[in-house]
Amino acid sequence: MNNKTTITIAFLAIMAFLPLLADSAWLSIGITFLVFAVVAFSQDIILGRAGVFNMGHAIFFGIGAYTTAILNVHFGLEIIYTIPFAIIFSAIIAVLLAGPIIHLKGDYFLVATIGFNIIFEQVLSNDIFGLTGGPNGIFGIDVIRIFGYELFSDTAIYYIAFGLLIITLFIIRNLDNSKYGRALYYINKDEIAAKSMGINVPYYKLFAFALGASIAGVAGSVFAIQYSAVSPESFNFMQSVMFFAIVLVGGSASLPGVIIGTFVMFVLPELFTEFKESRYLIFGAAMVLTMILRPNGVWPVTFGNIPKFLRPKKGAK
Amino acid sequence: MEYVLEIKNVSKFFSGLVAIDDLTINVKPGQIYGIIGPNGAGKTTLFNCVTGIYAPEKGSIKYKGKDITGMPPHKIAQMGVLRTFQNIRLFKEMSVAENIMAGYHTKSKQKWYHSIIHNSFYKKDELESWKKVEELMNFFDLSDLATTPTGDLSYGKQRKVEMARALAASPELLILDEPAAGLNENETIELTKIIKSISEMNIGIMMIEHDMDMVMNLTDYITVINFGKEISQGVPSFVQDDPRVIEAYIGSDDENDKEDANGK
Amino acid sequence: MKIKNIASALALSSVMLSSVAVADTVKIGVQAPITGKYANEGQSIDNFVRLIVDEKNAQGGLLGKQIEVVTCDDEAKAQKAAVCAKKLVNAGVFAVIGSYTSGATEAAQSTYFRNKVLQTSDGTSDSLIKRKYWTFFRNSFPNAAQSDFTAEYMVNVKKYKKIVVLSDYSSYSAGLGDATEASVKAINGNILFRGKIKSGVQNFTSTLTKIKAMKPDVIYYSGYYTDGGLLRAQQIQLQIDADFVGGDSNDNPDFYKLAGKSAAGTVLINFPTPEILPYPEAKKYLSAYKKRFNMSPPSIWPVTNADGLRAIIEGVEKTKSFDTKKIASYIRTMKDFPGITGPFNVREDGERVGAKFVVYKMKNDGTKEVVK
Amino acid sequence: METFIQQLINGLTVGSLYALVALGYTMVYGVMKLINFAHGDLVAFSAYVGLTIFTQFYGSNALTLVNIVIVFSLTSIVVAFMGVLLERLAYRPLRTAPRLSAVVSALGASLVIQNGIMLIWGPNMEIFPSDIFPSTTWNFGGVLISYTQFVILALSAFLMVSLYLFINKTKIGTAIRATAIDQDAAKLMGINVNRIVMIIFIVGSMLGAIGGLFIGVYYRGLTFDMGWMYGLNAFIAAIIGGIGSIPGAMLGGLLLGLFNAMISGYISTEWAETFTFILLIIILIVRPAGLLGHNVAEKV
Repeated sequence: MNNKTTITIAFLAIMAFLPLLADSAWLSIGITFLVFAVVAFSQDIILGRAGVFNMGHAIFFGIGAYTTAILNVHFGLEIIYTIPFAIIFSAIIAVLLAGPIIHLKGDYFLVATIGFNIIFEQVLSNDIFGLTGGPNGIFGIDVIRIFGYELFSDTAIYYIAFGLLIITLFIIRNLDNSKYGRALYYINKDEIAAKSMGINVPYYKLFAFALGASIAGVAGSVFAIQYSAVSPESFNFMQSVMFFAIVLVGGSASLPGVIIGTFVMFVLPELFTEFKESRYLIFGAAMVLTMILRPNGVWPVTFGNIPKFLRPKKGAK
Repeated sequence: MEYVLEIKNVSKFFSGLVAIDDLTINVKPGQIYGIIGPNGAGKTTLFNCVTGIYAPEKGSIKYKGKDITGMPPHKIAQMGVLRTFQNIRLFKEMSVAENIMAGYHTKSKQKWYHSIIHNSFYKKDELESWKKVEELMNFFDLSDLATTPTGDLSYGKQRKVEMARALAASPELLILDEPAAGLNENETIELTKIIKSISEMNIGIMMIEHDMDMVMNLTDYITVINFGKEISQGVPSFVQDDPRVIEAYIGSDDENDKEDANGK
Repeated sequence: MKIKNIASALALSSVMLSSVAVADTVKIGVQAPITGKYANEGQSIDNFVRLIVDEKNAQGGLLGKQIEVVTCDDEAKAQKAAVCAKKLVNAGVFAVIGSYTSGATEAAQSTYFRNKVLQTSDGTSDSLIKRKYWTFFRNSFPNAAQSDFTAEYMVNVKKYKKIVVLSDYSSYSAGLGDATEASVKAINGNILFRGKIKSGVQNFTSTLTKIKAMKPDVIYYSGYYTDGGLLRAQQIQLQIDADFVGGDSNDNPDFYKLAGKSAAGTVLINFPTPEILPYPEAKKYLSAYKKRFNMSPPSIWPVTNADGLRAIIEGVEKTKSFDTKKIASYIRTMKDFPGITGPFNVREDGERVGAKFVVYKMKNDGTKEVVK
Repeated sequence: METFIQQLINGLTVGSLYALVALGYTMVYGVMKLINFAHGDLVAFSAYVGLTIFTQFYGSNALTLVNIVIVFSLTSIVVAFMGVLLERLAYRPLRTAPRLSAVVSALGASLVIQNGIMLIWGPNMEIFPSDIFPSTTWNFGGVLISYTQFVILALSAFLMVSLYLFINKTKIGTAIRATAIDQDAAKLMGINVNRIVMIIFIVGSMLGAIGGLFIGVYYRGLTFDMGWMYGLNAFIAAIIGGIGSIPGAMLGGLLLGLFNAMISGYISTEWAETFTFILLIIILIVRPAGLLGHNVAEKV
């Protein structure tokens, strides 16, 4: 069992037993942590793996949440059936938005995605087609029913979010060990070399977008279920900045890195409410300091993920 | 089909300046074709045109009889034209095995959903892929370094990894941009053997090289260019004694200097 | 980190368990923006609640039990409000005062409803009573009441023929703007233009230049003073010859600072401010507040919340029980309960009825006079 | 027609503010290839500093020209110092680090300045006195220009021309341009890159400070998070003009101001920002180097 597996299992074990110890208020912080961790992992596919400077990730999170809210509240669809739509819509929107700009380099891409996020906020606030509910958002989302059981307790929602996290980690593990996942790393590390090895760069970048967005979309659905409400400010540009910073402060494509990042950005503020006034100042300073001391993040990724039979025998060299 | 690569009257300009001017080159399968010339002659620009990084303004490039002029690099690579870079472009943080795996990308048959669900097809394909990597690591004597990040390797080893990576794609045309640059004498001898044995697999090889001993030893045919223009063409012994070539090289810099036009 | 998290979670939950076990106190929650943009309002709500609770405790408490106040900061954010609701329910409160903004109130409503906890809020959004939760009643007056009054003033009193209605995008302001547009149309007034500005962009000249070409009689703005003051200043700078009427959130000293000399002539429609409330309870409580906290409440909203709390206390004492269902239905049947902000009457759906408004006009020297 | 010209004036006024701020972005990007996300917050900071100096030293009495010049100069110096400090602490240690690290550091620095302002001056709106400039307004056949607007337009134009001359006609300007084109080559030519970067931050911050003061004087209301919005618009302006290009930033600022005014005036205030960003994205797709920038071929 390698280091990474140990950390993953230990983390999941702690998270699995948390509801036994925490009361409802802490449970809802726990749910928020799980949901945001999933979103951060999905951003990590786009930013950390494919290396695309995506600063509009809150859009896909928001598309998922609003898809669930709109289909449930306006069209009366059961929550559970809204989730496939959340996945598909998020992926489609991701490809439609990123498609025309996928060839843009670094900073230019980043700026374009900032633009998309601000347009997205405005679309939500302007109550487009009378669907998004304007600045109020949408209230009164139903509870989730699975096989006729109503799952309204926080514990139930916690385990839904926890299940989603496990699925996300499973997908990421599979991705990292596949042709597509490796292609993303190659593109990230050297785009020209990747191209010259026959990798269709825009195609794989869009694949990363579609996959990342659809995971963020499901997380959005769970978010909508948790609060039984959605509103534009949860998906604004500042949220995207947070998801962007989480990945890079924690460490790109690194599981513990993303967990640490999410914990610092979303859970610590709940624990240290007395620093509320100055907490963004402290965050900002921490972001600067982390980058200076550890430019690749607190816990950078390590490579060398190859089958056993290829590993050199110990003492061979 | 006689030629694996046919470059016909190709020209490339950069903001009005001629980088390569009306070049015509034909490469046969299994042939080792040398491109030489002083710094800034446009040799790497020619390679960039062949591999699709640049699109030439004039002329045509055919690979196995098919026109590939202006095609995107990944399509050209998928067809079987692979390359190495003058300033080694490996995925530095990644291991030797993972780097070589990059070359196998076009051969792997995995679909997008195999990155989410691993079924038996995936397992078979993945095993085949890594077997190929293993084979290449053995061929290049890199097995002991399988997990080492390529950034930590010596120059000579890095050059070998880059060639192994290109070979993993089973190319029919291999383009080597100064493969011996920065290598010591022993490494150069080893490299010469390797290139020779690659050409014996009926792979056409095109190479830029400044090490004249190596070029004269290794290549079957040579084109000499200067200021983007062909100044001589022929078998090594002919080119070597061609007065135009000697003239072009007089007053030029040390032969190991970086070619400025090619940049980083 | 993780262990510390669990440990503190454990510690917290055990504190809560033990405090629930003590039976001779009852708990009342305050859900308000203690920090953030509306911190002064939120803190004042908390202050006022504590003032009234301390008074009650000094008199022997509620049905013999001492009242304990539990405050949760929702930062005026819907997401935080949902967490607060759960925290307060867990702390064992039987009633919650707040929150200040409609959005934060609405996000918490269903949690209180499911747990049978009373909630009263000053939020003015019409949607707050849409779901008719029996646990909820409003202690202020809805946008609809203000918009009817405003429409009446503009169309029938001032006889404006060409009315421009502007708002920002916030739920409160856009809601009041829409309601005013509807109220004006309902009494056959003429809306020339209904527009929105983005709060905080500071430059409204393009919108105003466009409006200038329409030659309106009046510009009504339903947003906040931070934008209203600038809107007025830029209106005067562009020499748009129209009256300016502002909704309640324009009534703030900073409006005049921002608009400078241009403020003169501005008309503001608001609930009566605390200083001019004519009721005996108002004199008593506001002087007590001033004495204890050394300042006046920043607006009427902490005061209406105080009335909400007083109504709940009245309900407990009259029904002699902490059964929230009984208290809620008692509050709905009270007739003219003497509130600090005037007679307190709650309709079946939780709406407070009997709204009173005041029309102010700004004078040259920055003071305001009551017109109506 | 009057309305149209009035909209033009409205647009040019706000456009010249954008241009002043955009210059800071474009100069830093030109030399360091870094989006200085904290620049907008420096602009907000300058407005607060200016306000504090105004109220501390002069009360709310009407100000003489000399006093105004002193306040503007003092503020510029303070903000320039902050700019240099920002570069030293947050950017210089990261000059050789991965690109994204510097981006995160810039975002962090932006948070620090923004919330520092909040801690110093409080979360509530601070308000500039309304009588810094006379409230005169000139009427040209129905088109109105206020005294303040005139000062903004005139002084911005003056500053931009001065900067243009500084960059193109002085030795330091030449060194800045050389560093922007190729830092390594500039170093070999004996140019002290650290010094150039410092000059860039001083000049950029000073222009931003003047912009911030104008914002304070013209719009009066200051909020601690206002820098973000001006920064974003100015940054878009820099990209429209071609980031790295100084005349581009000026042109981009003015065009963006005009574009915003025309959209809000003639099409929709509801969707004004959406139109701005659609314009931005179209420019990025069609002409990524902006109107006055030029494309650099990818090197292999």
